[in-house]
Amino acid sequence: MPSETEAMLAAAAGDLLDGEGGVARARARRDAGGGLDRAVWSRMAAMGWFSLLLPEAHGGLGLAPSDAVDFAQEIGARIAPEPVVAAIAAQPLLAACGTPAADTLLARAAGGAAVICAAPAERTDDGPGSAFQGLAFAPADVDVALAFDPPNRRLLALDPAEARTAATVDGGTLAFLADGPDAVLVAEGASAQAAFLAACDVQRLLYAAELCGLMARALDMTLDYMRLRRQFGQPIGAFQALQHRAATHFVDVRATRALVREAGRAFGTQKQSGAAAAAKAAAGAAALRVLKDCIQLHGAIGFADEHDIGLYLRRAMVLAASAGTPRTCRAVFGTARAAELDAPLPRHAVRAAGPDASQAG
Amino acid sequence: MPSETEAMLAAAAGDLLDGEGGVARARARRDAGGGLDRAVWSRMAAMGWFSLLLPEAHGGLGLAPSDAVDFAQEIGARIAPEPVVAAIAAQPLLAACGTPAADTLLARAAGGAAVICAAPAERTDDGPGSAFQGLAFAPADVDVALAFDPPNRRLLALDPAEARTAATVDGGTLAFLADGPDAVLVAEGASAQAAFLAACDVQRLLYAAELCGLMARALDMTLDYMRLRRQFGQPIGAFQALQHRAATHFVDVRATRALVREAGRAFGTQKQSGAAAAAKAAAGAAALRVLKDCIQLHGAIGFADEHDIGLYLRRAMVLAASAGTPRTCRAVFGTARAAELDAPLPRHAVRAAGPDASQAG
Amino acid sequence: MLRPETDAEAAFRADVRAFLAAAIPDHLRDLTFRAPPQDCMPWYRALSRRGWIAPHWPKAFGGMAASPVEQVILLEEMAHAGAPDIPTQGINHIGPLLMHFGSPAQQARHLPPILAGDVIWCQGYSEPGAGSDLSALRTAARRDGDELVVNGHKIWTTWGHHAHWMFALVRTSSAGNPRAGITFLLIDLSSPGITRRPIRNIANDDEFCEVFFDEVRVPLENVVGAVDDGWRVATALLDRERIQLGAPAQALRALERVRRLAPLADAGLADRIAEAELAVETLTAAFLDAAERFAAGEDPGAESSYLKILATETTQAVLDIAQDLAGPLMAARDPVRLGAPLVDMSEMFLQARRLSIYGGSNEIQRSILAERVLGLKREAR
Amino acid sequence: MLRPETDAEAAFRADVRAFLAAAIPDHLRDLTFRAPPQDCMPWYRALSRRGWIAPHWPKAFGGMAASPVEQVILLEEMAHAGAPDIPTQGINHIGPLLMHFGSPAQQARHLPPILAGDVIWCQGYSEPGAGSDLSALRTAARRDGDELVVNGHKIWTTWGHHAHWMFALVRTSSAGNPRAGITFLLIDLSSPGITRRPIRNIANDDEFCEVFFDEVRVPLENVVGAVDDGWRVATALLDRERIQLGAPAQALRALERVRRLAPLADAGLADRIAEAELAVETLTAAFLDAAERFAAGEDPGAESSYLKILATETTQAVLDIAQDLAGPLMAARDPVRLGAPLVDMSEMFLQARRLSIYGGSNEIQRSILAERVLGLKREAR
Repeated sequence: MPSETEAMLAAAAGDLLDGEGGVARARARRDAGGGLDRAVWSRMAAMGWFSLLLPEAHGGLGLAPSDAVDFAQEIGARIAPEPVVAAIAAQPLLAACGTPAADTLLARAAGGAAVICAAPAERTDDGPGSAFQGLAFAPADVDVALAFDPPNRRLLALDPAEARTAATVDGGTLAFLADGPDAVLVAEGASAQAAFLAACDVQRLLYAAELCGLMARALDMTLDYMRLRRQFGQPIGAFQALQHRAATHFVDVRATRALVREAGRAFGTQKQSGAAAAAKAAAGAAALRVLKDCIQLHGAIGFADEHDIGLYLRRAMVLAASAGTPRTCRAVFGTARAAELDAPLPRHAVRAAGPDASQAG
Repeated sequence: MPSETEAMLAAAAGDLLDGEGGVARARARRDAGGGLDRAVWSRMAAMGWFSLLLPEAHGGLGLAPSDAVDFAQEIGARIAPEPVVAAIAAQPLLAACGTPAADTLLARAAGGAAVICAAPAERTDDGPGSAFQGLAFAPADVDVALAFDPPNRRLLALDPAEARTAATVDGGTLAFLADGPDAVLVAEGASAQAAFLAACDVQRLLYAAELCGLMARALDMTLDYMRLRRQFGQPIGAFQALQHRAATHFVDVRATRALVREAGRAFGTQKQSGAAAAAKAAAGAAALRVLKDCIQLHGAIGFADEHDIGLYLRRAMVLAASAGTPRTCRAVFGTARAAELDAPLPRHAVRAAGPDASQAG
Repeated sequence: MLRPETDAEAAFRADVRAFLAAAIPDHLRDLTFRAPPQDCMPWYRALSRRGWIAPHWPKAFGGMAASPVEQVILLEEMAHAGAPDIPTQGINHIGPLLMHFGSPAQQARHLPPILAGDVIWCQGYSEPGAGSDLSALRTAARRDGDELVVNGHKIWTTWGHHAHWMFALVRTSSAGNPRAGITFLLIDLSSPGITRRPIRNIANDDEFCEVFFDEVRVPLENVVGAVDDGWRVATALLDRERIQLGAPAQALRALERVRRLAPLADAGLADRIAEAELAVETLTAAFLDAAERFAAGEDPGAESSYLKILATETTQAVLDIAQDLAGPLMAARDPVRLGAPLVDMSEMFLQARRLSIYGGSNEIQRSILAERVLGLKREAR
Repeated sequence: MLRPETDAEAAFRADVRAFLAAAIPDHLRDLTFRAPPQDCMPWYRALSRRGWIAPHWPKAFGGMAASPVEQVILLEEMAHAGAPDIPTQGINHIGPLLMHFGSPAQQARHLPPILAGDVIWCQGYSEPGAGSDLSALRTAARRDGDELVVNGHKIWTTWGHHAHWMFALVRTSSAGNPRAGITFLLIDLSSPGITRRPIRNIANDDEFCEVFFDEVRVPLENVVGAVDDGWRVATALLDRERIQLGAPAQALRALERVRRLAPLADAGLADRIAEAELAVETLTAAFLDAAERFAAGEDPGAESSYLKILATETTQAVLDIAQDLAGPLMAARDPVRLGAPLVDMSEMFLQARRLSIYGGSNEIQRSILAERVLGLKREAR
C-alpha cells in the first residue's frame, strides 16, 4: 500500500505526462526519428524528478528508491520516451563520489541543463574479431553517460555523441559506450564501484516498475478492446478462451507488481542487489509475455502501427533490455540467492558497504 | 504413411495386448508391486517381437527400426508394462558383437526364455561422497542387462537382481547397474561401442514411438471424457477455453508423431543418432506436457487412481526418463546438428561405421 | 521474502528454526506427500502447544494473530526444515468461517478442539454431479422436527475417512435459483447412516474419499447461518479460503526440492533454478501484499482468485524444474540417493496435479476473474 | 529434414545452393522483413526463369511439380542463403484456386503472368467489421448487365497498394445464411473507383493497406465459380492455403537468425538453441507428412488447421529464442555487429506477430480443430 508521498509523486508524474500529451509523445518521437525534447526535460527537472533520490544535503529530496516505484509505474503507463530512470540514478551516484569532477557534473545535472545518466554495465566481451570493447549502452541523446570500467575500477563520464549508435525499436537510439581519449575520470576505487552498483540496482528496480506500469496499462487497453470489439455477434471478451488468457495476464501483472514493491523494501539491506535483479528479471519477462498476447488479442488492428498497443510492445522490448535482460538479471538474483542460502542466520543484516562481485561483469 | 508390414505388425501387437487384457495389465502389475508376467513374455517372443530387428541370417525378421514405429505406438497406447523396446534393441546388438558370449546370450534370448535388454548409458557421475558409480538403469525384472562401460569400451552382461533398485512411479523397478565381479564381458572395442550406440538409437526411436502412442490414446480418452462429462448444463467439451487447449494437444500429438516417423527414415545414415535423440526429446517433452493437462481436463476424477488416465501419466514419466531425458536427448541432437551445420555438402552421406562421441558419456 | 526483518521478526525466525530443528519427528521430516492425519496429529499438537497452529487466527479465538510477515517466516522455515503438511480444513477453512458466521455456541464448541488438534474436519462440497459447478449439488436434507435428515453422496473429500466432522453444503429446497435453497451444515461423522469409502489418488495415496449419507440426522443447531442461506456462507468461505490457498506453503516445499537437487545441475540448469527461486519469491510477495490488504480491512473478493491460480501454478512450475533436475531419476518413486542429493520429487510432482483442480479448479478461478474483476461479459446462452 | 536424400535430391540441393549463392542480389540478402514487391520482383523473375517460382504447381500449369522433399530442400536452402520473401498470393493462393475452380479462360489469362512475375495479386477478404468472422462481410456487388458493381471497403490487404489484381469476397445477396450470397471475384485494381491507403504495421513497414471501392465495375467473367457460391470456393482455398501456411518457410528463416546468433550463446543457452532446431525439425516433418498425404490424394480438410498453428507458433517460439540470444541488443532495430555475429532479429520478431493473426487467426484454427476434428460440441447460444 503506497504511502502519501508515493501517491503524490505518482499523481504528479501522471499529470505532467498527460499534460504534455501522454502516449502521443512516444509516437511523435518515434516519427521524428528520436531526439530528446529539452523543454519537457526541463519541466521534469523543475519538478525535481531527477533529484528524487539525491540526499537532501545535496539539495535533493532524499527519498528512498522504493518511494519512486509508483512514480515509475506512471511513467511506464504512458511510455514516456525520456531516460528518466537513468537520470534519477545518476544524481545520488555523483553525490556519493564526492570528487570535484563528480560535483561539477552534479551541478550541471541539477537544473536539468545537462542530461546525465548512469549507464549500467553491459560489457560485451565480443571475442575474436570484435571491433568493439564496450562498457555499457546508453540512450544516445543524453549529454553525459556515467559508465564503469570494472577491471580498472574507474567511473567514467562519456559523451554518447562520440559513440557508435544503433536505432532501437521504440524510435530511440542506443550508444555503445567505450573508453577513449574523451573519457573523463569521475571517481575510482571500491567506493566508486559500490556507488555505481547501487545506481544499477536503482535502475533495475525502477525499470521494473516502469515495466509494471506499462504492462498494466497495456492490459487495460486490451480489456477495453475486448469489451468493445464484436465478432460472431458478441464482444470478443465473451469468448472463454480469450477470457482465460486475459485472466492469466491479470495474474502476471498483479504478481509482478507485488514483487517489485517487495523488492523496493530490500533496498539498504544485503539483499538489495538480488532483489533489484529479481524485480527486473520478473518484470522484463512478464512484460514481453503479456505484450505479445495483447497484440494477438487485438487481432489485425494490434499489428497496425496506428494502434498504440504496438508502441507498448516496442517500449517493453527496450525496457526489458535495459540494465540487464531477464536472463542476466535472473543470473544475478540466482547467484545472490545461492550465497544467501549458504549463509547462516540472521539472513537479513543491514547491507555492508562494498561492491557486489556478481554484478561487476 | 505406414507400409503393409508396418500396419500388420501394429495390428498384431494391438490384438495380442488387447487379448491379454489391455490397460488392465498395467494396473494389475502396479497393484502386484511389479514383476514380469513370463507367460505374456513368452507369447510376445513366440510372435517374434523381440527379433523384429535381428538380421534374417540370425533367424530374425531383419526389419528396419522404422518398420517398428507403428508397432511401438500400439504398445504405448496400451501402456504395456514389459520392457519390449529394450528387448528389441538387445538382439541386433548381440548379433553385431559376434563373440561366443554374445552368441550364447542371443540363443538364450531368442526363444524368450531369457529376458535380455540393452540398457542405454546413463552414467551418473555422482561426485564426492557417492557410493555408486553407475553405468546404466535397467528394468529390475529382466534376466540380463547389457550395459556399456565407455572408458574401457567393454560391453557387459549384468544381472539386475544383483543391483541396487528403486521403485518407479508406474509400479516397475529400476536397477542401477554397476560393474562388478559378476559382470560378464560380452564384447569390447570400437565395434562393440558402435553396436551399443546403435542399440541406444533404436531404443530412443522406439521409446519415442511408444510415447506417441501413449499420448495419442490419452488425448482420445480425454476427448471422450470432454464429450460426456457435463458441468453448468453442458458437456465440458463445449467450453472454448478447454477446446483450445485440446486443440493445442492435438497439434502436439500429430506433429510429434510426424517427427518420430521422419526420424525413423534417418536410420542407416549419418543422421541416425541425432534423429533418434530428436525424436525422443520431442516425444518425452510432449507426452509430459499433454498428460499433465489431460489430468487437469479430467478434473477430480483425473486425480483419482481408479481412472486410467493417471496410469498414462505415470508411464509417460518412466518412458520420458528412459534412454535419455528430453534434456539429455536435446543435447545429443543439438551437438549432432551443430556438427552437421559445420560440415560441407553433401549433408546426407550414408553413415560411416564408428562411435558417436556425443552419446558415449 | 525480500524485505528486511525487524529485530522481533528475526528473533521469531530464529525461534521457529530452533523449535523445528528439535521438534519434528524424524519419520515425519521431508515427506513428499500429505501424511494421513493419524500420523501427523502428534506434530499438529506439538505446534499447537507451541501456540503456532493457527497463525492467522485472532488472539480472541486462541490464534497467534501473526502478521503476514510472521506467517511467511513460519512457512519458509517449515519448508526449509521439512515439516510435514498438516490437515488444514479446520484451521484454514471452517475455523475462520465459524468466527464470522457461527453462533457463539458453535464457536465455543468447535474452535477449541480445532486448536488443540483433537478434532479433524473435512469439507463436503463436491458431488459426483457437482464439481466445479457446486450449484448443481443434490445431497438433500429435509426438516424433521429439530433435525435435518441428510441423504446423498459427497466425493473427493480430503481425509474424509479420518475426519471427525464435516462441514457440508446440502440442498434444503429445490425451488428457484439453483444457488438458493442450499444450507451450510456441520455434520458429526460418527452419526448413524454414514458410510465412507477411501479413494486412491494418482500418487497411490488414500488421501480422499467418498461419503454416503443415508437418513443421517443432524440437529438444526448445526446449521451455520440460516437454512437455505448456505450459498452466501460458503461463498464468503471460498473468498477467505483463497487467501490461504494463495500462501506459498506448497510452493516453498517444492522449492526446497529444487534446492536439494541443485548440486546435480549442470550450467545449463542454473537459469532454471533461478526461475524457480524467482517464481516462489513472486508468489511470496503477492501473498504478503494480499494478506496485508486483507488485514487492513480490504475485502479479498473475487480478485483473490488470482492468488489461488498463482500459488498452484507456481508450485507446479517449480516441480517441473525439479523434474528437469532429477534427470533420469525423475520417474523414481522411491527416494534415491546416488550422490549427495536425495532425488525424491516424483510423488510431490504427482500430488501437485491436485492443486489446480481442488479448491475451485483454476478454470473456474479464471472465469471468476474474467467476469467479476475484468468485466468481460459472459456469452449469452 | 532428417530423412536421407536420394542422389537426385542431393543433386537438386547442390543445384539450388549454387544458384542461390550466385543469384541473390546483395541488397536483398538476409532481409528480416518482406521487401516491397517492386524491390523483390527482379528476384521473383530470376526464380521464375530458373523454373523454381512455383514448386508445388503441376507441370501442366507451368509449375515444377516438386515433391514435398524438393519443396523442403528449396525452403531450407533459401533460408540458409538469406533469400528474400516473395509475394505469395499469386503462387500459393489464387493460382492453385484457379487451377481447380477457374474457367479455362481465367486460367489462360491469369496463370502465366503469375508465373512470370508480371502480375502481383492481393487477397480481399478482411473488412473492418469482418475479420475472423468472414461471413459478416459487407462489401457488396450488384448486378448491372454483364457487370458487377462493387462498393465497400477491404482492409489488412497485404501489398494491396502494390498489387495489380485482387481476389475478393463480395456480398451479392443478403438473403438467408450469412455464408450464402457471397461471390468470389477477380478485380483489376486499375479499375476506376478504387482508392488505396497504405497501413503501417508495428514493425514500421507499409506492408498492408485499405482498399475502398466506389462503384467499381467488374465484368461477370471475373466471377470464379458461380455468383453467390463464393463461400464454397473460398473455403476450399482456405484449406489448400493452410497446407502452404504450414510450410516451414518463416520458421527456417527464424532458425537462421538463431544459428547466426549462436556464437553469442553461453552454456546455459545451448539447450534453447537445440529447442529451436528441434521445433523447426518437428514442423518440417509435419509439413512433409501432410504434403505427402495431400499429394497422395487425401483431402487436407479441417485437420490441416493444425499445420497453420504449428508453423506460426514454431516461428514465434524460435524468435523468442533469438531474442534471448541477442541479449541486451534484443531491442536494437538497426542490425548491430559487435563481435562476429550480426544481431538482427527485432524486426523479424515484430513481423512475426502477424503470423498468428493472419490467414485465419490461430484462435479460429483452434476452434475449427476442436469442432470439426475433435468433435467437441460448441456451446448453444
